[in-house]
Amino acid sequence: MAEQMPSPLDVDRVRKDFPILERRLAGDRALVYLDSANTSQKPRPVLDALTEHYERHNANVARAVHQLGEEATSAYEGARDKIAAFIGAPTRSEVLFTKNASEALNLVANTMASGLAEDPRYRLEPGDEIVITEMEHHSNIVPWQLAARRTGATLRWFGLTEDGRLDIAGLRELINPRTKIVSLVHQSNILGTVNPVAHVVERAREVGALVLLDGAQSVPHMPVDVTELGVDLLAFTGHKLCGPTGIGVLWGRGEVLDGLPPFLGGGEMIETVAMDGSTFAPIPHKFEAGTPPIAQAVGLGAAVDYLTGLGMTSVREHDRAITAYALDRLHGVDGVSVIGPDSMVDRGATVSFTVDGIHPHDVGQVLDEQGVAVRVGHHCARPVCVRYGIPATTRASFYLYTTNAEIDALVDGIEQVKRFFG
Amino acid sequence: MAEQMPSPLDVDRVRKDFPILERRLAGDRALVYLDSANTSQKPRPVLDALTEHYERHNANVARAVHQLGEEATSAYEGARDKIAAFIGAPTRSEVLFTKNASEALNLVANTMASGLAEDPRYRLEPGDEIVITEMEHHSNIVPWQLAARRTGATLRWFGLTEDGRLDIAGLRELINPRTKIVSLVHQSNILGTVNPVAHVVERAREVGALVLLDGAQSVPHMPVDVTELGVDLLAFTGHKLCGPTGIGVLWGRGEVLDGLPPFLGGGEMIETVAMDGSTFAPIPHKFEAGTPPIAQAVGLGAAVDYLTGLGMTSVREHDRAITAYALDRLHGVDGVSVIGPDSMVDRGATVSFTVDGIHPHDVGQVLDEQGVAVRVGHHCARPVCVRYGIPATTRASFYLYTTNAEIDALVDGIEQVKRFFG
Amino acid sequence: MSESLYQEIILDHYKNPHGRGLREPFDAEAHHVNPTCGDEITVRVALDGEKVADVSFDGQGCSISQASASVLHELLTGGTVSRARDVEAAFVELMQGKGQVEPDEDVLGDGIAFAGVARYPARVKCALLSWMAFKDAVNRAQAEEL
Amino acid sequence: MSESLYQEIILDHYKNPHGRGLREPFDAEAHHVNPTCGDEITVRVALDGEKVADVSFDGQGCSISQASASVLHELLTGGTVSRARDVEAAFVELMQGKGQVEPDEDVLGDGIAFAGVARYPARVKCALLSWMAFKDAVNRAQAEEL
Ligand SMILES: Cc1ncc(COP(=O)(O)O)c(C=O)c1O
Ligand SMILES: Cc1ncc(COP(=O)(O)O)c(C=O)c1O
Repeated sequence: MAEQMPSPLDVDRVRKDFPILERRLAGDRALVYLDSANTSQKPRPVLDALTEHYERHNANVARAVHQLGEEATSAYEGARDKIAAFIGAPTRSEVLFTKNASEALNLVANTMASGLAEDPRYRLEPGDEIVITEMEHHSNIVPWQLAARRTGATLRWFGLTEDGRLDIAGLRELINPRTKIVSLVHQSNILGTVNPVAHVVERAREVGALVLLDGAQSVPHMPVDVTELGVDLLAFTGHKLCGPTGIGVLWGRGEVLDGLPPFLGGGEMIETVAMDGSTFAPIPHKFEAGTPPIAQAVGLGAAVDYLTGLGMTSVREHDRAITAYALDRLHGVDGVSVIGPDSMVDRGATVSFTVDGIHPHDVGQVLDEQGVAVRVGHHCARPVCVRYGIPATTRASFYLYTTNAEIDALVDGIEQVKRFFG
Repeated sequence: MAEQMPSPLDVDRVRKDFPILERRLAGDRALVYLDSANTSQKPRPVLDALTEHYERHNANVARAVHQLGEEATSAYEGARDKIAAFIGAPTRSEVLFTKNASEALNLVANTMASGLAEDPRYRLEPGDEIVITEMEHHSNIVPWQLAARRTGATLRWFGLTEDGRLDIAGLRELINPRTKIVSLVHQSNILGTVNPVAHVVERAREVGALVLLDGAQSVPHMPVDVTELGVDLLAFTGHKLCGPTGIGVLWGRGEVLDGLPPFLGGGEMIETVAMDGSTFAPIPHKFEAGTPPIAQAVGLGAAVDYLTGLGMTSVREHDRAITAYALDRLHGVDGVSVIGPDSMVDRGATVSFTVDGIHPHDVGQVLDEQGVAVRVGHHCARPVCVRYGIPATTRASFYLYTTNAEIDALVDGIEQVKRFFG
Repeated sequence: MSESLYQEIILDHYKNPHGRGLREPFDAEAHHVNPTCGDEITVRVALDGEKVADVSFDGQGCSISQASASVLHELLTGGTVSRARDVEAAFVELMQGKGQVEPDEDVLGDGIAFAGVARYPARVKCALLSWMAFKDAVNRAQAEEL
Repeated sequence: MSESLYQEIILDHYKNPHGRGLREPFDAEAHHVNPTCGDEITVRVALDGEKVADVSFDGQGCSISQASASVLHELLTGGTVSRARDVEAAFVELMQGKGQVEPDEDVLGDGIAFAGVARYPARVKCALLSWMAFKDAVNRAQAEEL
């Protein structure tokens, strides 16, 4: 039996809030959903908020003098207030809605590469350096590769240690006065590693570089406070946060967002438009071209209310309890190796592993036949697989609705996989 | 009494499909929703599709070997098939999902301005010309202004005639061998004008320029077939098409989309990623970075099914009947002047007007007090207001659920406005 | 109908605006635009040391924005700059109070008629347009004096 | 369990692959990657006029992709190029048929065991990986001959 840490959540009650968890799969299998790092499931209050919005308040925002328009606008802007409070943003206007975390990250890379910024701090040029890490999601690699190609800036990166941590030995050389921006993941979506943001921020401050944090995996799983973290920008995504698809968030310090030139043009991002030139609205609207994801913002607001109701500290503690149990049980399975930190220090509820001699596709497929949903592949973080010399991993990821019994089902499933391909 | 054209729709039955139409406003007023050009209302099958997706099939797409992942992927890709069929696209891979029409338009402007295209046909440079029109939505003006600023290309535009039409007298000079792209609106969101796309396409073909059509207002209201139209690219948006917010579409000829460089980087748009460089997936995935608007695509698929069930020809004929009735009744109101085509020739179900001596804000406010929801302002098409020397207009816009009785309520409301400010 | 928004006082100021028409001499002017609806206003101020000697304005806009400019003219012309700033602060507070702020007639005079506007977020900008332009113009006038 | 996907024949080919290991001489090779899962395969072909003299492969991948490459080797080595193209077309048709296509054992031999894979969209790419690489390699070999 594995050692048990107590979870502060009443998981059985939490599970009742998520209709999909009652779903029976083909062959009447129960669903064991261990793929929350890919996308989370949605609780009833989020679904209700969406339906209520479309059935009673649907209208376009920021444009209408009619009652529905005012209701929709106040619901949309109210969601902005909720998000701002959730991440400790000093000002609501620093919260921008995007379509997902990828767009948020691209927004920063793209505007810095556009050449339109007046202030050189926000304009990439030849000789400038961009620093990322080898454990980034593709969405925080490719935008910077494109930005470097367009501007002649140089892309550099932190490597990884054998045990799945950021190798910060070269910190002072890597982040240097030529560095314009450091963009790194808060919690790795493949390794589960939680990165030492404070170190990076401290060094970035010394050299005057911006810090963009990819919080796609951290904001849903732990209390995140942008003021405490001291970063300049934070990106995250709604669908991993109990919210709808089609919405993400970029938070940025007002000064930084003011300094970045516009990204997409049109709709409500303008102050005045003439055929021969336009001026732009203040933030946040400057970065919200066109009709925003209105219902999705409302849904994300409901998600944040739901999580706040449970308490993000409780969510994190539940994550830790489940992860400790999972690591412990996986250690007991012959042939299973964890890729990433193998202890509970600075790690989240995502566990990647390999099974000796069996390809992750086959592991995942046979698990699926038992109702256990995991993700297999390189998890949009191929350089991590290359770094550890593996083609892919199997990844089990947990959230507030995950139970110890589901971990047991995973372990039983792996034993079955081994029998099948043995 | 106004002359009556018959509507092919059973509007009473249609209205039962839209739950919001039963909404009572403050003071128990009935809702008279005449703001569909801003955003349309959503029928029950779209709301059901969203709920069913989140409650039963929610998972990330294109990544998972598990059952929910396969269900979500086939629902998402199935929506792409439906959209392709709806607009007569020769190939499903030519349909890209974006967050709204504005992003679709920006995608084209942005990739052409990025300098990354290999083929000069898709790369804007000094000396190149971009042609738009004076009746574009801001979302089809600002992206081109930014693109021109970044590349040194020149932005030119068609003017408008006194009666609200495109002034195509200068067509042959305006579209010339220096023109790389012509981007124009199919149906104006402020004037209602339907533009002579065939003329523009013919001339663009002669000089080898691309044609991008902004179909935000046409695709929801008439049968649109990209093959018949002969354009290269078409942008539209889900929320005006009975679909959810948070989703738009860019269709493009395969050759053109292949030629455009990537837009946003990350997630599933790659073929392989290494720290020192990446290669990109074929269309459509090349342009779909990050987790797409999955549920929203499913909802848009349901919207398209719903409209196809009624028949887009019937939707257009209903629009025409309502618009003819509205123009006729508005002609009878002293002090009301229609801005835009005042006949039924080449015009859609959007009627902008002014009321002598009364500001549109005041018109809209007093109409709202009677439950009549219209839009007031420059409708994100400020150059049109400047062109006609007015600060703003009041705009009533109709859709498949609009009734003659609602037009009567509008006219009664305007009379009330006049009494109030008289 | 429309009672809470369109108070009699507002309609009076709208139909018979005070201070309308740009006048000379002036020390500074500011031009503001409401991006949502395209309304525009130009406000001119003439200062005489600490005194607001004249406020004049012109522009196009709805009843709320026109009436608000008229009230502004009436309240602030002839007073001191510091008094003007107090009144402006009180008016802004009222407008942004979502209908929860109790207006002080001693400070705001006819401005209290705008209390209802605060419940219509889309119209708050209309009411504030001239006040924002006035603030800018005064700042410019004082900056030039230095 | 897993019957429909993991047929005995597939598991046999996976556990005892035929043609595995890159061999000389060869006329052309192609390297293909499955972006979703990172699987990779290199396929080499040696042509002798119209004849497929040898097919060899190496790479990393799941049971489906490895077994499929083994079946490919077995079916196509020693046959004509045009026969290989027919078999490849039939295999692609089967894989893209969503489980609706009836496989022809005369053409596909052990390949019919993959019929069940067609019902798992996420795995179709695995089954096709070596076939796509083979097609590329043959095209290259023939292009070089010209
Ligand atoms: C003609 C036209 N183009 C583009 C748009 C932009 O659409 P969206 O706001 O969904 O991006 C609109 C609607 O606002 C429109 O009417
Ligand atoms: C660490 C990390 N960053 C960025 C992303 C991108 O998020 P999205 O796909 O919602 O854009 C993800 C998730 O896929 C992620 O895990």
